[in-house]
Amino acid sequence: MTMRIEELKPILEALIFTASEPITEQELAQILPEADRATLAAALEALRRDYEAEGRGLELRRIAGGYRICTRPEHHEYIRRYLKTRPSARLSMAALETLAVIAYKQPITLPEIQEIRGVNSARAVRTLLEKRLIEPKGRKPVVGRPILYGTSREFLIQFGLNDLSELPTLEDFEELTEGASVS
Amino acid sequence: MTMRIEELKPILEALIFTASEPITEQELAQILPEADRATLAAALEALRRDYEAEGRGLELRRIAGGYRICTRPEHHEYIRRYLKTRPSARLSMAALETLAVIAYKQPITLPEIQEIRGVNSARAVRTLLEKRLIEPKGRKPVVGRPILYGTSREFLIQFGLNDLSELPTLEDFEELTEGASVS
Amino acid sequence: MGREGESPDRCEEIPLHEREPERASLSPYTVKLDVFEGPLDLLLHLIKQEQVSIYDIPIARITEQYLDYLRRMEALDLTIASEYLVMAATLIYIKSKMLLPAPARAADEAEAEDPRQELVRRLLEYQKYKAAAELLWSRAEREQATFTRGRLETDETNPEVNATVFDLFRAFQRAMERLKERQELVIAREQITLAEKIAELRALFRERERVDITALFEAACSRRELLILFLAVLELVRVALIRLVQTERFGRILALRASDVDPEAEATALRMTRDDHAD
Repeated sequence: MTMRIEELKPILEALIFTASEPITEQELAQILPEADRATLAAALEALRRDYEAEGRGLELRRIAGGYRICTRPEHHEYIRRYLKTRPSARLSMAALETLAVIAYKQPITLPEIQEIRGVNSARAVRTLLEKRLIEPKGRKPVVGRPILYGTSREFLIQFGLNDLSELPTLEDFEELTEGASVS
Repeated sequence: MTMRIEELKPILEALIFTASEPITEQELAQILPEADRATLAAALEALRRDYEAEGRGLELRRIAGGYRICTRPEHHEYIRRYLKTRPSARLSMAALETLAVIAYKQPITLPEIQEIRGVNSARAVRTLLEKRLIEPKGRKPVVGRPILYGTSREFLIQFGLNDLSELPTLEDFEELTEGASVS
Repeated sequence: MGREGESPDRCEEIPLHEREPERASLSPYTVKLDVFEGPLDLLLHLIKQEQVSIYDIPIARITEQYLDYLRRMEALDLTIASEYLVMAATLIYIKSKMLLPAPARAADEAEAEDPRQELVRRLLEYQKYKAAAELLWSRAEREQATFTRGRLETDETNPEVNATVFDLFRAFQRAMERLKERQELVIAREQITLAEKIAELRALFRERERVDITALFEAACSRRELLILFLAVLELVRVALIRLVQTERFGRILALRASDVDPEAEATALRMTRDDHAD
């Protein structure tokens, strides 16, 4: 006998809350072998809708292929008052540009990144590695066997993406920039 | 003009969720000077009642004179199951460092590892063996014939490497530190 | 502008929305190169400022303006990253090619390659990533406004870290650095003898009348050095070269050169140390 949606929902809520990182449907299924996958999916969907209700301070989000409970962005000012934090140091434009090139062209080597950006990008790559936004993905089988870089799970988490397909395509940007530059 | 209960509730929920320790009514009042104390108390009470509703996996508790969001005790079994799944993919700093020494210096004996790290590494080696990240690679032909350790196939899989030659070298690191010129 | 051609650290924390208006309002005479992420970025800025089409760049005019920026940078004594110079050479080359009379141009027009073509391709390509970077910035902005739950007790029982091969490499480097430090310490330790330490202290007291012995002890790098120092101090006391003074129980210990130990000097030393404590 499989678990019902109403039984599953509170358990899923407790598990997602406990996990310190987004927890995937697969992980949840492993923890709950007594639930069948369809019911699990339905319970997750029901839980997500509960969190969408008016007057909640929290939301259930799909990030990096998993589920996570977060505060809603509109309350950030009060939370900052409490945590006494300021918006954390943002990435420099150099780092963001480098990250954009890696996100769209992965896996990509340092020389290839530099070719597109037209400037040395070693420091930006190091910054991104330190922040765990990118990670090595093997080596390219060419002379010197340079390291290939790609985006990490942390990248998805920090940019609130469920997976890479959620990024707009480069063609979308082409339209945008064409409109702007030809004017 | 003071804040209304409906405005306050989500903010209180977000604040209690974010706090790493039980947060007191007084602290909440300090963060929210725009709310009067009576409304604040009423909003907290309303929030507590929301959490008491059927089918929730979380509860709002008064602990140590403050408020805290916790999982409900009845789900503890599932949470234990989850917590048990966690450590397998992760390593402590001691284990990571020991693994690094083994990866770069293999095959290597326990006394040699300890010589490099300067600390007893027996437990870290045991952890790595348990996680199958390292494996015995014969014995060193010296007094006591200590076991030689090396990294395993599992190590390559977990770190996304095809073979050991893909490990970053000092040269790779220097490339990022000093910065190569545009090719 | 750093030698890597990237924004210097101080740009690290300037959010885009604060930088953009600044850039837009810059007159040609106040523009600084370090606002730009590289020569392609600078070229895009010039093209936008001149309101010309990226597909039909008036190369002579843009080249002149580009070189003008570089000259101004030089005038300000700022190093110009090599990438900017390479681009300057490229622009001059394109300009010269376009000035050349094209034989039978009309006939071959369809096939004749526009010397600007490669540059246009690179600019268009770069422009896409620049737009993508701005999108990432706006996404990060939203994410920075959301918070996850505070720590739970279960987190503390699991103080473990995720790791990549770079973490692994760093861990290895850390272990090797510690090893080197320990080896140097061992060498240093073996080099110091009691006789040398005594000679060292004698030299010190030839120069100074008062020495804070507690500070000397605190500066010792190892137990062995501490022991040798202690024995050396005792030896100097034994031969009556120095005298130890302590102003209060468990307070700091001062060593006074013995020849200077008269009641007055001692009183001065004591008073001074009390003042030290008052600080």
